[in-house]
Amino acid sequence: MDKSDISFFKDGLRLDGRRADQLRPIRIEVGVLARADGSCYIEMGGNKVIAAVYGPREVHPRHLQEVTRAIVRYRYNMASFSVEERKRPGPDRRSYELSKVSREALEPVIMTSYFPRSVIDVFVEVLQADAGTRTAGINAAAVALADAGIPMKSMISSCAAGKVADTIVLDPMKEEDNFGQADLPIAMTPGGDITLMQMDGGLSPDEFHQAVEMAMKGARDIYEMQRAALVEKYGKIEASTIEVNACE
Amino acid sequence: MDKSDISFFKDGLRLDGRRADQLRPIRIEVGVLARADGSCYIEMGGNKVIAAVYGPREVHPRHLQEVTRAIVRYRYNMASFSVEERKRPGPDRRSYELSKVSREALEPVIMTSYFPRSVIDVFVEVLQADAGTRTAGINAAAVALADAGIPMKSMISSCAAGKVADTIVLDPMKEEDNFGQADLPIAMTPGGDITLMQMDGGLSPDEFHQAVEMAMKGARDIYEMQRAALVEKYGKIEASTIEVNACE
Amino acid sequence: MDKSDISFFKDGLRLDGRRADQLRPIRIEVGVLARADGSCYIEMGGNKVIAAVYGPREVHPRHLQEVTRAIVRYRYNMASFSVEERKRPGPDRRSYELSKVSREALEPVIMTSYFPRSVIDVFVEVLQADAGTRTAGINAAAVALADAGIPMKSMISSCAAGKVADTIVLDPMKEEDNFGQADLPIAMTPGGDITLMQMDGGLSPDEFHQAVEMAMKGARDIYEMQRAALVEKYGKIEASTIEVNACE
Amino acid sequence: MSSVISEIRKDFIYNLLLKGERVDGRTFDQYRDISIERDVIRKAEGSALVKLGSSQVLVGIKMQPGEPFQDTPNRGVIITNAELVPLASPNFEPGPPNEVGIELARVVDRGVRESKAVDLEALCIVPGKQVWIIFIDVHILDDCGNILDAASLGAIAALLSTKVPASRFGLGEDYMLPLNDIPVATTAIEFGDVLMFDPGVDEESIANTKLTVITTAKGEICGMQKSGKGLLKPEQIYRIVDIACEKAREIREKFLEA
Amino acid sequence: MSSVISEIRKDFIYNLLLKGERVDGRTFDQYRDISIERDVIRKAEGSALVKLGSSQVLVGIKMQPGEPFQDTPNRGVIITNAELVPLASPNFEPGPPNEVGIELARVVDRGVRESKAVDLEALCIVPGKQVWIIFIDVHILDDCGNILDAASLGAIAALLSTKVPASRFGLGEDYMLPLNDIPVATTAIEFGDVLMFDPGVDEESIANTKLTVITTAKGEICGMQKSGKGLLKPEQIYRIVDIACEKAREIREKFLEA
Amino acid sequence: MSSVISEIRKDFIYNLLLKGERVDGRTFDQYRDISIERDVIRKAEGSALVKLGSSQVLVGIKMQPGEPFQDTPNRGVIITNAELVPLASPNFEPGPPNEVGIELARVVDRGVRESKAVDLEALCIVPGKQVWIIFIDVHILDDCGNILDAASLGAIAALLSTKVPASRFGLGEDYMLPLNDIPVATTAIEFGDVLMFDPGVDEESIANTKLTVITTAKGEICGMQKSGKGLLKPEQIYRIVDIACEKAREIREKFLEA
Repeated sequence: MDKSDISFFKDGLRLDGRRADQLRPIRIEVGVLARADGSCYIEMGGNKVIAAVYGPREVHPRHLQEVTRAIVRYRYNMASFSVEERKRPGPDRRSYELSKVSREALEPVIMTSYFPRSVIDVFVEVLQADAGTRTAGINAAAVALADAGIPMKSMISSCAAGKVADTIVLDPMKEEDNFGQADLPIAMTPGGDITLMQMDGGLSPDEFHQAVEMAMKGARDIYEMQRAALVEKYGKIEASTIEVNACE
Repeated sequence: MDKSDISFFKDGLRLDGRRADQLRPIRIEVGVLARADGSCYIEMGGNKVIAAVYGPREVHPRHLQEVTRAIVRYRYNMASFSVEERKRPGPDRRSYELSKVSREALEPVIMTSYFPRSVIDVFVEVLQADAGTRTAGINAAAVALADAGIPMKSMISSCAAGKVADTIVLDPMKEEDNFGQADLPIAMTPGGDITLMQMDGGLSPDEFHQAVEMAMKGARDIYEMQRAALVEKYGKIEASTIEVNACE
Repeated sequence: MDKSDISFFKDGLRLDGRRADQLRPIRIEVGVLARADGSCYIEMGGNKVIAAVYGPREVHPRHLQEVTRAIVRYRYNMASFSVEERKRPGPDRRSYELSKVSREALEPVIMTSYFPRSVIDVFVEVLQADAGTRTAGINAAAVALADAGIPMKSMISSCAAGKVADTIVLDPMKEEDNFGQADLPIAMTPGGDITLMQMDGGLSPDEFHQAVEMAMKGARDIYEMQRAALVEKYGKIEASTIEVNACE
Repeated sequence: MSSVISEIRKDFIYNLLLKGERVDGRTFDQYRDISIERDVIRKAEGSALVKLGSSQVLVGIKMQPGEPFQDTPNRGVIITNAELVPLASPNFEPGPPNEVGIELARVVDRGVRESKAVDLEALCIVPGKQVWIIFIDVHILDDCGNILDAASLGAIAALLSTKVPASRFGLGEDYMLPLNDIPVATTAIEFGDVLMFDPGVDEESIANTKLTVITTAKGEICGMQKSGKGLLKPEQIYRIVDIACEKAREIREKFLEA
Repeated sequence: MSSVISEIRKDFIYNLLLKGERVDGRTFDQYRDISIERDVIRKAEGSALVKLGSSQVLVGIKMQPGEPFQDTPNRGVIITNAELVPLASPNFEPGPPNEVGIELARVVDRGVRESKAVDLEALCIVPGKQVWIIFIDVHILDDCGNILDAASLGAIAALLSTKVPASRFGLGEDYMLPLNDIPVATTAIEFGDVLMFDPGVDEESIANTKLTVITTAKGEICGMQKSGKGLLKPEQIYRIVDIACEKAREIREKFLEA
Repeated sequence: MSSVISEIRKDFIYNLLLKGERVDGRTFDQYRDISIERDVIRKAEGSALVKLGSSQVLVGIKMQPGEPFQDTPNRGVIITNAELVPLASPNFEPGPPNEVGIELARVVDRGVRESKAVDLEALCIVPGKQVWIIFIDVHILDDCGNILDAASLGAIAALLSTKVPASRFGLGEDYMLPLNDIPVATTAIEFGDVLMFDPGVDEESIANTKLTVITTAKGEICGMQKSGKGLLKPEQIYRIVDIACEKAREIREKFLEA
């Protein structure tokens, strides 16, 4: 299939009927796993992602310990059956990179100095993939951290913008991602500080500004949903405590 | 080759002339290796298997140590040239499983509490394979443990039963294993406590009973041969000490 | 291509115009890397090799520590693009063997007892290969050790002899190595003690003597160039100190 | 530390057991609540999410054409893999499957294979050249005990919902994977001479011995696996087999033949 | 120990920074001296040795015919690999690439790929069967900071000198690999609200956040990567992008289009 | 602990040596008893169990058709592998071959290859397409010293008993693998200026330097390997070569040409 064969818009709407600046349907469930200290299941469009947090707990192997703070580990993993063509189990180069940037998207808000010599483990499993698994994973992981009671300076919300048919669009789905002109995933605090920023494709500086603003708008909307999901589990009062925790 | 092409019995006897409840010829030699703390070579039909025991000795890496008992490790390994089509060196999934169940077949009788913080290593090399390598390996390993002077509550003896042409048979050989209807390897103490039990194929509950009884009968006969081999090396008096050690 | 298709000599000279007992052009540069404690770049004919030394430094993992001396590690590695057909990154069996014999070529002269519980790391990268990378690597590594200030009983110099068209030749190049009759790399102290000796091919005992003598002559010439390179960096006085260090 | 906790826990469970009780109030041969949701992963050819009490296991089936094994040129291939991802338990670690994961995958595989549930000969495309390869991927999500039974249930439930993706590979129209049998695995542990079915994670941690029995719809035993460093008397084995056959029948009728 | 040193070093660099200075006297947006030497490895199809201050990176290109990916049957394949060999830094360890090496390779790859510098369709030999595979191998020799920019420079410089080895594989005469663009990566770190371009190894070690921007000859952004466990304000990002475009233009004109 | 023992042992061996004696009463150039049993593994194409004193090494040969290397399209392929399984010595560990195992396999391989014992061109089946691949698998069973000589002996003895399994692959009738030479490896250690052949495990552990010389039936040297972190004077090397040639002749006549 070739880019030119695809028309991404029909009557001003996208292939799945969305406007250019519209998110896919999102569903967030808090505390879905019994063994983990915190967990969250998220659906963003066709993506189905689950995140678990363990910790703070002892570090193995020992030499990874930090004397003054907790280390954070993040493992992004795709189930073999999550994609059209079966993926071989185990990490590949892409998942190593995504694990790194996702960890670095969350670390700025985790109060790691409260837990010297410990580790906070974040495990993200992609059960079904449909473009945007890294942003879905970060959104779920941030909620799972809150669910685990890990003190955070703020929530983190993540969303991508893209460019298809010379138009900047929010939250690209698979077809737009595969045959589009650019992809720009970000993560940020509710206050608008950027903690994840990646881009590939081709954007003029103006388009870049536009895409960043659109992605930030999307992330702000996702933040409200994350908050609502936590409120649903913990009730208004407790959730506001989390929020106090979670806002500088 | 297809099951239907094979006739497993001729004049009531099996392809190699055995009766249904007859073991293949067995040869057991104790103390065949100079470096190991204990060792045993066994031939069961076409199987040629050697087992060595090292320990109790220090555990590396340290974090595997148990404070109150010795850990037991068991490594089942096939030589590349032990089978018709050359096997790639190194462990595969089958050998990991066989190592686990074989270790668990021996651990119940090893007095591990005598040796806290230590390891008892059992290494089994299959030099030639002809169906029944796991049972041959366990038989050799149990004798090698005794040869190494490891205190044991009892000996362990292992044997399989199978089903071919709707008949339950003892100690299946290669052709019976490849084209038979079921395979059921067990290991047990002389007192009849089962420490290994696996099965695949298809057995009615009645056939299952019959197969277990037949395999236990085979294991009892093997026990006599293990004992005789130890007596041959250590003489009657010493061997009875081993036996005292080796019988609850 | 077949041996018989090649004529290795023309008018008494080799394919690249050398006499039988002549080295390829050699260039040695000391201290070419900023991060390493010592380093050396060498060109021997078409070979381009760089060596770095780190240490003495702490040993990780700890259990490799020796109480009475420093351990020496040597890693010979070929860049993927250093050979005609791209080499897969990472060590192969050949590089493990060469790392071992190269380390053992240098260890006899390193004063490891000065640095108990430490490690001296020698890293050799082959950037372009043209027969003789192991000898080039050892030559560079020995200079890098001196550049790092590691106390040595003496310098080590390394050179190969070979047999092509029934003639013993010095320092074989690629074509001579690929289609020749024997290859004999050595390393030695200026005093003539052999620390590396390998051979493959076919040599009569007489030819073997002749080849060893020729390789030793080559190594002696290389020693002068190593010395000159160190003098060029450290000046005459300092270099003589190194030399005092470097001569028993 | 963990061994102290486990000693206390062990005493607690043992004392209950003397009174004929289990930690969650079940009878000794009672299973926890079972729920099976099929077709949960659109990208897979078949899938099932199994909940066994709080244990959660997701199984996905992928199929693709490939080469047969040399010694079975006319038969499809089944490859079963299990990921004990660290999300599912504090005891699981990242990395390639360890012996526990390998054993689990191999016992799940044994059930499917030995029951002849899948007609492998029907999966031959070009004899000796091309056959269907079925990947059964077991993804443990939450290990609250007895994940082997849950994974086995998930495997057969996912196979029951599997559509052969023939059209994707230009091999005609898609069709449901035909199945010949419905194997069910049933696991019991032995502790203090008592046999307990469908052990929870605490019960598992104190038991020395576990026995899994896989039975077919026809009432045959098609697979068994003893694990753990303990021993079982033959009568205990026979008793587990009897109860396993019965339990498997209930589970099969209630959840799989529906 | 190393963290004590790094605290002192951090203070020192921070105090300089308050005075508007950098450790080596550069201005905040000034690059260190750049030198690019091409065709240094005769055995490679293309190569370049880049020096960025004391940092040294060698990139070699190898090409060989091979199979295309199934979903792009008419396009050549680019495979980018980076070896952070332990020769280059006390912080690098032997072994397969870790996440830092993988990220570096993937960002270098992103620049080449997303700029469409290489016309992959021109690298098709037999549609669906045989295409050229380009291996971009990055070999870090001396890590004195900002090896990512150096590696990206090296990759494009090496590609610019690459001769397709057609004759070696009986595929006609050798020819220069045609390139359509010249992407340049530019990296800045953030520390104490100050942005510093082309960070040295000390500056890198104290910074929490790094942003790499890759721009094409046409002035488009074709790749970005934030790394490090810090955050950036949108205005900081916009400012880095502006300067990056300018710096990249200078580097491109001065070193690559020559 | 082990280094204390080895110091005492070292002194003991050294004191004996001053008196011109070895721990087991042998002369300095005397080999331990050698026994070679061929065809011990029915499933292998060839095999040999070598005992050198208490050291035991089993070598098996497997053959199968496969693709030739690109640069030698008309020649068979030899692949030599050694497993230093932990059964054989407290010093061996499970896992992939370490540098000691790799060196051993490569030196065994060198003897077979460089002596041209196997006529590789006779192993071509279809030029450029299909050749015989010979796997020489060395399985160390008991390491009581000098396993390299034992493994080399085992390799050539197993090759001497190898039947090419042509019929199994539909390539005509089986036939004995033709051999052109019988290389023999001979190893000496240096300790306190004394050279000792066929070192036992204790002698090996105290020696700094070891030299292996492989010679052919024609009296040529076809392979050498110095190992260990010591040095040798040229005269010592010449002397080892002389004795090695003689020892190899004895071993060849007595055990291999029989």
